[in-house]
Amino acid sequence: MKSSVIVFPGSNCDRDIAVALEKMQFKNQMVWHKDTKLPKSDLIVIPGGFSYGDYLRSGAIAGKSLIIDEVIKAANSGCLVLGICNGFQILTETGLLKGTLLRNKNLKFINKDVQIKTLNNETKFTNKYKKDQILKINIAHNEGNFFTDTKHLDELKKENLIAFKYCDENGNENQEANPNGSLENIAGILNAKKNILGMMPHPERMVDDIISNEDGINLFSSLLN
Amino acid sequence: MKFSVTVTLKKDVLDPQGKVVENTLVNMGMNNLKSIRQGKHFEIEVDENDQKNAEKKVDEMCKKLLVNLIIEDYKINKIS
Amino acid sequence: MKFSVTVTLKKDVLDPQGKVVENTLVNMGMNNLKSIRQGKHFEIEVDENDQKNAEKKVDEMCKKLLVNLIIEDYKINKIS
Amino acid sequence: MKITEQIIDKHGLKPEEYQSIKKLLKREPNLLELGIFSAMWNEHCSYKSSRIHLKKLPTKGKQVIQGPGENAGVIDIGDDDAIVFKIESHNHPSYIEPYQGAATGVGGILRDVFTMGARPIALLNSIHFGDPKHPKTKSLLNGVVSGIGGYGNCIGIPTVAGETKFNETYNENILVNAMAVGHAKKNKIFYSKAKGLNKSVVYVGSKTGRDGIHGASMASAEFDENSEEKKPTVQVGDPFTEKLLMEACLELMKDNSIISIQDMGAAGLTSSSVEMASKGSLGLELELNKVPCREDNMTPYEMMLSESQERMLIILEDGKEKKAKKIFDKWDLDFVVIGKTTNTNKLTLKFNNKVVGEIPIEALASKAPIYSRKWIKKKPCKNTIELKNLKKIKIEDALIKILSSPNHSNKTWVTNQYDQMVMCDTVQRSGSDAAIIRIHNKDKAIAVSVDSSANYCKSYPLTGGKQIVCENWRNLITVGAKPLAITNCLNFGNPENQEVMGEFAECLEGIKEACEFLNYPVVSGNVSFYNGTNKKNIFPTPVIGGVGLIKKLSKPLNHSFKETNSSLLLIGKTFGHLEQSCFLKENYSIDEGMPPEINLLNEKNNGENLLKLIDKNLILSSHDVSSGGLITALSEMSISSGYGAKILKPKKLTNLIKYLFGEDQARYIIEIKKNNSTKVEKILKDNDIYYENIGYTQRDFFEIESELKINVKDLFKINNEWYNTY
Ligand SMILES: Nc1ncnc2c1ncn2[C@@H]1O[C@H](COP(=O)(O)OP(=O)(O)O)[C@@H](O)[C@H]1O
Ligand SMILES: [Mg+2]
Repeated sequence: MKSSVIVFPGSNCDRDIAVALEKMQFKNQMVWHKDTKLPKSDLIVIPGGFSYGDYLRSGAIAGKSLIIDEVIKAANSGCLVLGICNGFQILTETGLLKGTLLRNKNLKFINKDVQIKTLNNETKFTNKYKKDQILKINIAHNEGNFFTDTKHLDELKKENLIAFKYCDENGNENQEANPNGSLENIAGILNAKKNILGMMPHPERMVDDIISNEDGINLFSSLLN
Repeated sequence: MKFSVTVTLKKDVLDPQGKVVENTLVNMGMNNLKSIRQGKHFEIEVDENDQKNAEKKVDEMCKKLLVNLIIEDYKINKIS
Repeated sequence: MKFSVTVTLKKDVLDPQGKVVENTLVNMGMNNLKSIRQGKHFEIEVDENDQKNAEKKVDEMCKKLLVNLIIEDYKINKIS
Repeated sequence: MKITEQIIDKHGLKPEEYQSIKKLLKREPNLLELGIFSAMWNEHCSYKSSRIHLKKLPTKGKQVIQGPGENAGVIDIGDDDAIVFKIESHNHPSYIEPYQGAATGVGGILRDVFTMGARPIALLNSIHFGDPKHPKTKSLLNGVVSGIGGYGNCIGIPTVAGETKFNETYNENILVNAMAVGHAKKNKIFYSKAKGLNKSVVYVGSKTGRDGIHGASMASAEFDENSEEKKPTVQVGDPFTEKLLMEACLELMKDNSIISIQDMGAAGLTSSSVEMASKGSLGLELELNKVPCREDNMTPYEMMLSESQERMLIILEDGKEKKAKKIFDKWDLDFVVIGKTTNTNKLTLKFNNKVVGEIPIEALASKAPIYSRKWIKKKPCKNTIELKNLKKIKIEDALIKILSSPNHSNKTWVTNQYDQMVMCDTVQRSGSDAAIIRIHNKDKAIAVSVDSSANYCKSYPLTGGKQIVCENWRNLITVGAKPLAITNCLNFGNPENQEVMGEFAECLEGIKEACEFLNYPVVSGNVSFYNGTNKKNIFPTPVIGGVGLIKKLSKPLNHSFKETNSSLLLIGKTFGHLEQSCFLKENYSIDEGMPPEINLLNEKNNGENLLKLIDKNLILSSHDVSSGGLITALSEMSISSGYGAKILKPKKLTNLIKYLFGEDQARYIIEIKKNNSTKVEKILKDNDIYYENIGYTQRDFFEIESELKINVKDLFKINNEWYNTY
C-alpha cells in the first residue's frame, strides 16, 4: 500500500509517522508542502506538530497551503486520509472534517497516555480493533477540545461517525476520563463517506513495546486489510 | 487605509479561556465583574483608496483566513 | 457598564504570529496588504454605575491579569 | 558622542576596565566600540570571575571528543555516534518575563547543540522558585513551565527530565536552567573556529530587531528597585522559526559547505563574530548595512548588541553560497553574506561605506579582564541536632509531611505540560531517577538527569559540590547506564562578595574531586553570577547535568516496584545523618549543621557493582536514596508502581527516625527476585559492599514493621495533592 505524509513547516511528528508506516510495510513518501503534485497514494497522512507555529489558529495556515488543494481533490475521489493531532486540526480547517478543536479546558498543553474506546470498528481505519476495545494511547496537544454544532453531532451519532471516545480503564465515558473538555468525550471522527479520519491521540507513538505499547498497530494494519 | 477587525467566539461556543480568566479575576477580588469575553484583534493596513474596495479586501481576508466562521463572528471598523 | 480592551504587542517586540499571517495573506494573493498586526480583544462588563470607578476597575484587571505590561500595550474604550 | 563616566557605568564597566580599554585601543573608543567591549567583557561572556576556578575542572577522558570551550561538549558513545550536550541559565530574563524568559532559554540551548551538527533528541530543565507562599511564586511557576513546554513542544523535541524546587532563597531571583542533548555522527561535528582568508561570513535565520539589547550585561548585574525599567531587554522566542533554522542548518551540514558555524546567543552578532575570529586567529569584516533588520533605521550599535533570537553566523567554503542559499530559501529564512574573514586580526565594522568601529579581536577575547577575586573558606558547623531535644513526632506524620511538601510532591503537573514522547525514542519518561532516550534506529540508549542540592551547598560547599556530582551519577546508575560525562550550570550570588566567591571556589573544588575520582569529566557548562537582590544572595546552586550510556537496551529499568514478594536490599551504609535533612527542614524548619559526608570510594564501588548486577539482569527495580532518606525513597517506589512493601525493623541502628530519614550518601534500594538473593548477595559480599536485607514487596500496603501501615492509594493521593490544589 502506498502512503504519503505531508510535511509542513513546523510539522514535527512527520518522522514518527513515517517510521510507523514503514514498520508496517507501507511504501511511504514524504511530500513537501510547496509541492503542487501529490504522488499516487492509497493513504495520505497529515502528521502532528505545530504547522506554521500554530499561529493564528492551529491548522489554519496549513489549511491554506498549495498542497492542501491536492489533498482535498484526492479525498473527494475516495483516497483515505488520516489526520493526527495537528493533522486533525488541519482537516477541520480545510472543511474535510466538520467541527473544530478548541483550547483544552484547563488551558494547558497536555501530554499523557489516555484510554480511548473504539466506537466504530467497521471502517477502513479501525477494522482490526474489536468493538468497544479500549486502547491506551498518548495525547500531546494544546487544542484538542472537540466542538461542533448539534446538527453535526446528531449526524455523527446517527451515522456512526465517531471513531474514538476518551474513557477510563473500564470503558466509562465520564468527565474524569475526558482530558481536554471534548464534546461527549470525542477523540476522533470520520467524514460521512468514512474515508477520512481525524484523531487527537497519536497511534504512531504506540507501535513499539520498548517505547510504550503496541495499541496503535492495528490502526495501520486495518488500513492494509 | 487602516481597519481594525475584532473576532469573537460565537455565543453558543464554549469559551474555556474566557471562563478561566473570569474565574481568576473574581478570585482576585474583582467582584463587580459581570462578564468577560475574549477575542482576537487585528490592525490591517491596505493600499487602496476606495473605502468600499478596501473594506471588501479586508472582508475577504477575514473570510478566507483570519476567521473560522464555524465558531467565530467578526466586525470590521475603519480606523483611518 | 461595558468596555472593550485592545491589547497589542509593543512596537519593538517580535511578533512571530503577525509575520506568518502576513506572509500567508500575501501568498494567497492579497497584494494590497501593507501590514497586519494581531492582538487580543476583551469585552468586559462591570457592575458599576460610576464611569470613573468602572474604568479604574477595568484598568486594574488589565494591569493585574489581562496584559503583560512588559511586552504589551493596551487601550480601554467604553462601549455602553 | 563623548564617553562620560555615566555612560561607562551604564555599560556595566568599571572605571579601571575603561582604562584598560583605552590602553588596548591606544585611543578612546566610540560608543559602538564601548558597547561591544561591554558586551564582551561582562561576566556572562568573559567569565572574568570564574575562569581561574573553572580551569581546575577535569575535562578530559577517553570518552571526551570536545570539552568546554565550544558551543557544547561532545562525547563518544561508541560506533560512529556522538552525544552533544550543554546546560545554560536564563534566570534573570525568566524572573522579568517567565514565559518568554524560559522559552528563549530553551531556544538558546538548542541552538548551541544543533550548531555543532547534532540533532537535538532531548531537553531537560532545572527550575527553582521561591517560597510557594510568596506572592510571585505561583505566576512564575506557571509562566516558566508553560514557556519551557511552549518552546520544546512546538519545535518537537521531547522534554524528558528535570527538577522543580522551592526555597525562599529564590523569592526575588528564580533559577531557570535548560539543558539540551543532541546526537551527531562522530566525523560530522561542526566547530566555531574560523579558517581561511576572504571567506564569506553569512547571516542566517530571523531578522535583527531592537529586542534584548544588553541582555548579557543585564545577566551580569544585580537586580535592584530599578530593574523594572530594564524590561525592554526581554526577547520573544519564535520556536517555529527555530524549527526551520534547525532543519535548514542540519540540511546544509550534510555536505562540506561549512567551515565554521556559531549561533548568536548572548551579545548576538558581537560575540558570535568575535568568537569565530578569535578561535581562528583571524580578523572579520562586517558590512552592517547588509544585516537583515526587522525595524527601520537601526543603528550599528543596535545591530551589534541586539539579542534577537533564532539567528546564526556561518563561514562558508568558497563557491558554496548558491547551494546554501537555496536551502535557506526552501525554509523561508534570511540568508545574507554580511562580511568576510580578513588577516587583520581585527573586528572591522562598516556602515554606509565608512568604518564605524575597529577593535583588535584579542582585546575582546584573550585580553578581556580576568579576576582572581578574594574568597573566604566556609567554616564547618560544629552543631549537631539531638533528636531528644525536639518535639516527638510520629513516623507516619513526618513521612506524610515530606511526601505532601512542594519539593517532594509528584511532578506530573509539570511534566504533563511537556511533550515527552515526540520523536518516539523516549524509553523512560519523567518520573524516574533518569530519563532514557534511545538512539534512533539503534538498540542502544543514553540516560540523562539533572540534579542540585542548594541546601547542602549552602551549609558546606565543598561537600555539597561533591554530593551533587555523586547524586547525578547515582541517578544514571539506577537506570542501568554507565555515567560518561557532565555539563554544569553554576548559579551563584554576587562574585564581588567574598563569601559568595568562597562558595563558588569550594563547590567547584568539590565537583572537581568527585568528577576526577569517578572519571566523570565536565565537557560543557555555564556560570550565572549576580543571582540575588540588594546584597541578598541566593544559596549557591550548582546544577549538574549528566549523560550515561546503555550499551544494549533490553527492558528499561526504573524505580517502580515490579511484583509482589520480591526482596528489597539496601546497598550502602546507614549512619542516620539528619543535619540538613528534609526531615528536619519540613518538620521542624531546622536547617543547621553539616550535610552528609561523601565517601568517594564507596560511591564508586557501590555504583559500579550495582551496574554489574543490572548487566547480569538481576535487578527488577532500583532507586537511589536521597532527600527524605530511606523511607521516602521506598514510598516513591511504591507510589509509582502501586505495589506496597513491608520494611522490617533494622538490626543495627536502633533509632528508627535516624534510620528511616537519615540522608547518608552512596545508598541504593534494589528489588530482586527472592530466588536470586544468594547470587546477588554473593556478588555484593565479594566486592566488599555493605548491604542490608530490609524487607519485601507486597500487595496494596506500605508498611514499616509495627510502626505504620498505609494503603498505597492513599500515599499516592498524599503525594499528588499539592500541585493540583496550589
Ligand atoms: N521541571 C521538570 N521538568 C521535567 N522533569 C521534571 C521536572 N521536575 C521534576 N521532573 C522529574 O520528576 C522526577 C522527580 O524529580 P526529583 O525528585 O528531582 O528526582 P531525583 O531526586 O531522582 O533527581 C524526575 O524524573 C524528574 O526528571
Ligand atoms: Mg533519584
